[in-house]
Amino acid sequence: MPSARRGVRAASGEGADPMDKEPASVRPVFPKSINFFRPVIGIALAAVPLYIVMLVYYGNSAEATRVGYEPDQPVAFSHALHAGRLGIDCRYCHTTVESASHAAIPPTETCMNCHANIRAASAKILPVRESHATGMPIEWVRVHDLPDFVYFDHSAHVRRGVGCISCHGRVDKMETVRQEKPLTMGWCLDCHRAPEAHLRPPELATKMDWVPNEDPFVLGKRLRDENHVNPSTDCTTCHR
Amino acid sequence: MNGKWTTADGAPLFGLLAEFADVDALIEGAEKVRDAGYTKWDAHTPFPVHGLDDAMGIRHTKLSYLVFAAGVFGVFAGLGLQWWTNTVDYSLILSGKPFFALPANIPVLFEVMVLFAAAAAFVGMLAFNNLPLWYHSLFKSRRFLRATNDRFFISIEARDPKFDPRATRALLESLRGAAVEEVEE
Amino acid sequence: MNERGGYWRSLGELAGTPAFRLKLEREFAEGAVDAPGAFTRRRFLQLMGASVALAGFSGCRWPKEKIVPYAHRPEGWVPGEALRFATSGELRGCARGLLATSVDGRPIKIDGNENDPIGRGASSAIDQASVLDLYDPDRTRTPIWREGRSERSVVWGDFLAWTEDLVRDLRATRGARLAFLSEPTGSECVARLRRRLAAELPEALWFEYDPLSMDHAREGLRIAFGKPLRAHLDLASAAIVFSLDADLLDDDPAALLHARELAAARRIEEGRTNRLYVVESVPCTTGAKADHRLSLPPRAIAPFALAVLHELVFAHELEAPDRLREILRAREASDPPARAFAKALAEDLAANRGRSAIAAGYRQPPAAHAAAHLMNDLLGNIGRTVAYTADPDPERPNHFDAIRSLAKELEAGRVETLVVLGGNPAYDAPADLGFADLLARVPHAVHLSSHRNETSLLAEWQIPRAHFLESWDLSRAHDGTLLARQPLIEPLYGGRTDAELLAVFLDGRAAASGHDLAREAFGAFVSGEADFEKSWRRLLHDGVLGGSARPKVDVSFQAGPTADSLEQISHIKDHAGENGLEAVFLRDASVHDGRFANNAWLQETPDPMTKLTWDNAALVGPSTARALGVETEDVVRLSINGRAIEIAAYVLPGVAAGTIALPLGYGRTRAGRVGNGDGFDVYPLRASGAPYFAFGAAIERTGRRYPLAATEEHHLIDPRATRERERRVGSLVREVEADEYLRNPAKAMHAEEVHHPPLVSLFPPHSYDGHRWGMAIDLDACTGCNACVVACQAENNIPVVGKKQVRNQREMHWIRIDRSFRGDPDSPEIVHQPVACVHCENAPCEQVCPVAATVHTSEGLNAMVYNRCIGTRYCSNNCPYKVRRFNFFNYRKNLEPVEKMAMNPEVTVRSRGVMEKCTFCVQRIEAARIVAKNENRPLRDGEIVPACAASCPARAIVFGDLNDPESRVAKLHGEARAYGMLAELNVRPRTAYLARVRNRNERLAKREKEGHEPIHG
Amino acid sequence: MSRSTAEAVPALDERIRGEPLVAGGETLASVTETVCAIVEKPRPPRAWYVAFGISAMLAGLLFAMIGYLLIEGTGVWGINVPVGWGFDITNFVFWVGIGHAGTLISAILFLFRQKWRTSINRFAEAMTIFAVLCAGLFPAIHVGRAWVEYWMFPIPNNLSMWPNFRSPLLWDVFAVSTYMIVSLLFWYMGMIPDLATLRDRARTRIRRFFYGLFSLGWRGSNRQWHRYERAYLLLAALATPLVLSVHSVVSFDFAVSQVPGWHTTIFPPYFVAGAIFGGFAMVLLLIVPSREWFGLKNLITMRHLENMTKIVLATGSMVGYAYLIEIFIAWYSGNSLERFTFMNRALGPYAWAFWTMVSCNVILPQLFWFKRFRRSIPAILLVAIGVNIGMWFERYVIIVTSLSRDFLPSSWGHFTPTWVDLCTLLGSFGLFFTLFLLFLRFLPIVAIAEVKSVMPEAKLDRDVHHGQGDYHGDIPRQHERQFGGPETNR
Repeated sequence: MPSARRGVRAASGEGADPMDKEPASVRPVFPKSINFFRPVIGIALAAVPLYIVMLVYYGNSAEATRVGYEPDQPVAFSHALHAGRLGIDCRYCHTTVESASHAAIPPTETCMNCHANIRAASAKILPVRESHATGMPIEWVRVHDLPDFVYFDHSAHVRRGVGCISCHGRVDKMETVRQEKPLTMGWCLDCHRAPEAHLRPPELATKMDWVPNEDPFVLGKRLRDENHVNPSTDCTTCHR
Repeated sequence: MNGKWTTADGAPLFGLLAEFADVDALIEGAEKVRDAGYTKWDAHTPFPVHGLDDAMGIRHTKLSYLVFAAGVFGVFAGLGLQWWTNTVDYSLILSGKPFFALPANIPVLFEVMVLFAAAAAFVGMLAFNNLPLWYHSLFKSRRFLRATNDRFFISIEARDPKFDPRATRALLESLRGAAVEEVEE
Repeated sequence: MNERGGYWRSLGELAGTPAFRLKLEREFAEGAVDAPGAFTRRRFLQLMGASVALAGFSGCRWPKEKIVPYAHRPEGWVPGEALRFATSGELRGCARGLLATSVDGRPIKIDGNENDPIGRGASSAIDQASVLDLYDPDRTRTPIWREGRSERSVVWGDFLAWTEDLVRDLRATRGARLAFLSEPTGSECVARLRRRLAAELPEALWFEYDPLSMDHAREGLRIAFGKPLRAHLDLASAAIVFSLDADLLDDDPAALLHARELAAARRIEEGRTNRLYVVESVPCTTGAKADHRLSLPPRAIAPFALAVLHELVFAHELEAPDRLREILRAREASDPPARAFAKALAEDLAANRGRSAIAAGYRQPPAAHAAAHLMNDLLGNIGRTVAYTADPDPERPNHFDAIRSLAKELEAGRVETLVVLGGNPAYDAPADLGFADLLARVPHAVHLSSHRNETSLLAEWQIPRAHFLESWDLSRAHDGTLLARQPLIEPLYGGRTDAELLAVFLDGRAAASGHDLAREAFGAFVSGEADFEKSWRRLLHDGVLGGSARPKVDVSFQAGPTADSLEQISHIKDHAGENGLEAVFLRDASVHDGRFANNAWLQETPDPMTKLTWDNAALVGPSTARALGVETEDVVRLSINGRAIEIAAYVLPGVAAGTIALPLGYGRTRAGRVGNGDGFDVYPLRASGAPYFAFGAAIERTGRRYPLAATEEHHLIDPRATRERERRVGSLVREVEADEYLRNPAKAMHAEEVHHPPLVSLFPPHSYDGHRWGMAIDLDACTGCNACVVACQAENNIPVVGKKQVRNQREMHWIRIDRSFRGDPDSPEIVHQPVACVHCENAPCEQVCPVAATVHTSEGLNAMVYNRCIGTRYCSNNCPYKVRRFNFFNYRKNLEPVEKMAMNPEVTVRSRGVMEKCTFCVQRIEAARIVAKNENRPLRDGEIVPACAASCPARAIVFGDLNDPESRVAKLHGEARAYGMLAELNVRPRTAYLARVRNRNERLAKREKEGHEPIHG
Repeated sequence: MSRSTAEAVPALDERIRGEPLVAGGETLASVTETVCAIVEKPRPPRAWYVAFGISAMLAGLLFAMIGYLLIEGTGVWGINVPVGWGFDITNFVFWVGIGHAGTLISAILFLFRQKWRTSINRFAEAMTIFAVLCAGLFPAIHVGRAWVEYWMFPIPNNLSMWPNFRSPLLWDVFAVSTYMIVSLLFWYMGMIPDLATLRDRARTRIRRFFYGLFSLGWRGSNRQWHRYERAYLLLAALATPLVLSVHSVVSFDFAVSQVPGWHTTIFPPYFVAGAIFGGFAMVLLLIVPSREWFGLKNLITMRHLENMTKIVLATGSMVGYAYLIEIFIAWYSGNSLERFTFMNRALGPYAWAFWTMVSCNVILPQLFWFKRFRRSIPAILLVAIGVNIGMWFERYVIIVTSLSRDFLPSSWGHFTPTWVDLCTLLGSFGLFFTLFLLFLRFLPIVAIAEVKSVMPEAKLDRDVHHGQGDYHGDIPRQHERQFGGPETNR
């Protein structure tokens, strides 16, 4: 019996498939051209996921989302003028920077100390005069905005000789304040792990245009030993 | 390919296709074709037929070496990843354990190894087999539709140096139980 | 008027600008993370940012935040820096000196003031929780005027207008038909005004009522010494302390002082071991600390005092007047254990004349107090361990008489205007007076109250009462020391103090402000105008006027009256009577007399004994429960001569046979959204005649059940588990016998050791050079008072989860107090053990976290990084101590903005899905470190004090650097009593426990050993 | 007694001859026809619609529950402190376990040249894929903050933080995702020739397109078969240790921890045995109805079922042994915590769960000692269902009872599932069966090519004379075909 199933004749004789009676050729599922597209398809398959990954990665990176943030402020206050050309020290206005965690945004009074008589009439400082008169505060827009679960202490950094510019950039050259640095955890860690490059004599911390007259790393190394700067990378240093 | 041969109705010829009904005929046929010294030819079966490889004189694939290499790479990748992230880049004190201890790293290392090797096996198979190849001349043949069902085929391509329409057809028709047809490019 | 509006307005006033409000809002938009909603928003924006970035743009970020500086910054104000001010709170007429911490104008934390004569820097759970009352959103926000059914929110001016004619008439009638009902108060301002009142409106009546009055003690002293006095125990120098149903360590105006001194006098390492005998009906923290504890039904306690006197007089020949000898002759304790106890105790007392201290509890009848002081007199303790000061107000009738006579006045309609200064008489006055109905009939009632409670509803006027953090006042501590009270914040809802309201009835519109009243009052304490300002400033700075304590008075014992009173009690049968159960009315450790019912922190604080939260229950002893067929969570119908209530039962080991204990202060109907409907109101059973004990209580089962939320013994149903628990407790909560320990410390400790293989680790231990933070907890000092629990909650922004969640074991307290019983269930030994994260050096939690959200710092803290946590709960599963707490929900979703003001900005507010636990108050460590670094000096030992340690009255918790051999904590770790709980797991805990010391009297110890087989841990 | 001896004779005879793997005189064409017909039929049997309707509804329920969970927080479950893991991880381990039989059947049986696997491996592999899918779901949703789960993968980020590779949970992440991927490859690769078959038979354009697309232009070329088989063999060789590793790693979640009742060194082998056990039970549960509905009785014969019941019996006994040894060690170790834990399991508040587990996993499978039950469909279904219940409870017992009473009695507790817990569990079954039913409808549910390769037609007549190739097991039958003899049962 099994031998009955041998040979083409027998098989086609089964009539199992009607194909035999039809013309010998069929149209393939895909046209010949598709083979030329294989490389394209291949590349696409590889590239698309890559693109998405990149998109997400850069999308989350501070460079894409934060750096360069430069909102309009309610008062056209120019750091470039005050800190730069007039050379007023940061601490004149940000009084608590050496003693407290916040480098307090100055109260309107501070502005009026000078502007009571300097340019008192200028339209630019109208909102300041108003605030001073009414006691209503000026609502500045926050530029350097750390997440709420991060505890940063200005005094701890300034007292060790970490210059303002290390985190804020050359504010004395900014008409309106702009975020220069990513202020991400990774970025903080870089400095906490190797602070040398950012150390200067503490008394010069606020000096914007200061440049070391020797190799900053050599200096930094020395200052680090002198001022016992051993920044910690423990989580609890910033997260509580 | 070369326009040297054409079919009866003048279309460029892909090659000749011989259909067999069972394994024994196929194997015999394959041995004959092999002995005739053809190189650009192949057999088509609905399932892997054992012994056919010898009958066709197919050399052993290199796939295994590729997979092995991938596996070895996986080992180092897995180990390197763990060592660099947990020991070098950000070492944290966890449960008073050392920053690097092989035992804790073995599971991940193993999984990564398997992952790489397996991926290599699959991708390698496709690559070596020149797949995916959605279009192929043989798909034009109606009979060939049964290559994935219950029929066995031998195809000899026209670009084979020893190919000669008449001689080759003669050879194929001489094989037991073969039904031969031309397949155009 | 819009309530919120009112609330913000006052805030605005407080901070000078709306700046403040904006600041708040940004400060508490905080959280370890945002809930998904916000999260996806951020992600989306960032993704947008990404694609834009790729297109070459940048600068897309989440919405703007504002910085709003003052226009005129207040003097010395530094943004975000904490300021501390001395002030004082008050309870039961005794002020407590406190330090309030304030950030950006918000008081956020209360601590004890070092200068306070009682607290000496420590504080109680109630002190700690008081800051939450300030921000209670249910506080009444405006004066309310009721006319019939209609209520109107009005303004202070309207009330003044209303008083104008009234004050005129009063002047004319010399205050006739005017009555005041006040809570006991130590306020000097009120005292001054009362003197004026007596002079200017002599007809006006003044009543004083406290539902938890301690006047029995006062009366007892009147009997013993002929005049009302205040007794002061000096436990530091007492070798033997004998408490007759007195909770000296928790329920006493001097509790903090007692706890501290008792602990100090027990430092066995310094060879000091006192012995504490407690005879009581219901276990309390003092009973838990006792070296020997005897459960007796209330009625049997006074007679027991006589039994002891009998032993002293007849067995130990103490000199006593003949009449007394007669009364005492036949007064031996009748049942054997009591007799043995009395004999042994008398022996100890006699052996330590002048070095013992005896006190009776305020629930006990005056005679019992007389008896106690008689003992003190006979043993020559007076002047040595017991001292007396004059009563601040000798003339006043005792509270229960006072409320009774007020009721008579009201009944007779002789009162037209009733001014209720605080309190809640409609709820807590004795039931037999039907006070609520009487109050409703008063033509003009004015209630000064922070909440619109049961009483306010019946009054014509309700005036919002100022919180002490909003008030000016001068007030007297328990020992008479003068304490300052100054506001840290403008009254949020324009509240007024007692004195301010009282002044209105004297001067109408001309009434002086609280500030002026306080300064006036202070005038009496300084000589001459010259240095007034100086000493006023000094007072505000120190919070205390040095040397202003009341002088000790010499007393002479009045044999006659004492004999008479003892004669009365000598007729009481000391064995459980035939006439049914005996009910005891308790002050509740959480809600006191009900006044703190709306304080969520206190509601969720487990009771020191029952571990119940959010409820009270009828407490019965195991054997009594068995006899009655009652089980925990059964609802029973409890009736005492005619009046009846339904209440859930709770079986508590150690409650005396035939006794049923009823904590007061629950079942409030008008407490607020937190307090309404929690627990059961037992005031209806309470008669002015028998305020603390009631005979002939009857119980019947209703067959219904009521779910109770206790934080221990969840579902501990099967006996196997019960046995296992009791088997383990010995090694977890170690105890040593004093004499054994003194003979051979190591051996005494080893007794309880669990046997385990040598603790070797595969890896070399991590070396911690620099600091190595650690903690030591002295179980012999801890009283289980819960101060640390609430302090931690306040310091670390720990959320309240509510009864349902507690019942499902989701309570969030970072430090809990495990309570365990040993020995005979009807009179067990009780131990308290505070448990917080022990910061294991080989922390099991750390290695299992897939994202390294909990890791060790270089100083060995087991840090929990909320913003990294993804919430697998694996760490909690793997924590042998189960001290990790998980945010199963967003427990802050429904917080009102005003409640968020209580939060500590130095601690991240955890969001849903995040694990949290004790951090050793890392925020305090970091703050101290930065200060020290800025001053270029090393950290000093004791400079860093976690919230729990700061609050602890017994100084049981010590924190410091284990690497510094000189630090206190290092020394304590070195002591022989120190052991690590579950150290056999080789997790190397950083918290060492110091074993509890039992200084037993051999005679009794022998009996107990024969007597009891241990049960139930 | 007499009956058993009576039937002992054919039984014996049968063991010599070996029952055919493909019955009913199937031919190559008819095999193709049988399998493809299922897919090509315009409409499946009514039973399929009913089943699909129900499972789809349950799947919907699952997603509703997940939504609710993500909005409210994990508090909607019964979990608490101490019992931080409840149904979530129980379900995870359960589904991962189910996910094992698939790859095991395909890979390990393949390496052992167990030809009978060919008709069931496609089922099993599909089951694996869907089970692992369900399994993966639970670790993903059990966390408190699902939206930051990507932190568990070592992706460079501006926090410059990395996952902690010491954590067993992270090992899980790698093990399960690897297993998912490899199983998918294995499954898909096995399907390529069959998809080609479907392509070549397809009548409608859509079918031709999709089957054509996924068969990647397979044309049965022997040069391709050659590499294909090598790759398949390698995948099998890789998948085998992988299967074992995955459940070992899952068991590490517990074995590596501190908790008494978890901290047990025999967990890896014990878990693997349990996984195979539960997995096979599930295969049986799926195959028995399918072969009814789709007329595969000839391809999936009683012999297949019986072999599987034997494996169930064997692994079930291993599991039972593990239970015993655990208890023995707890006693023998003298560790009082361990002792209490096991006393508590057997006699504590969760005793009911423990005894359910024992009776379903250890006692019930003993039925399979008897051929009568091994070959009775109802018995097989009964045991299969029982074992699945039992295996779920095994995980429940291990996780919940151990956690509920660990070191400090003061923090002992109790876990009570909420309605969300229950609906989620139910829903996960819904998801699983929905996917499986779709598979039945649209893909070749039997490995056509592989079945053909074990059919008589696949063999060379001359092999009988010089035994080339690797034909094990069926030689007697081969021999019998050569020299005539009784035809196989028609």
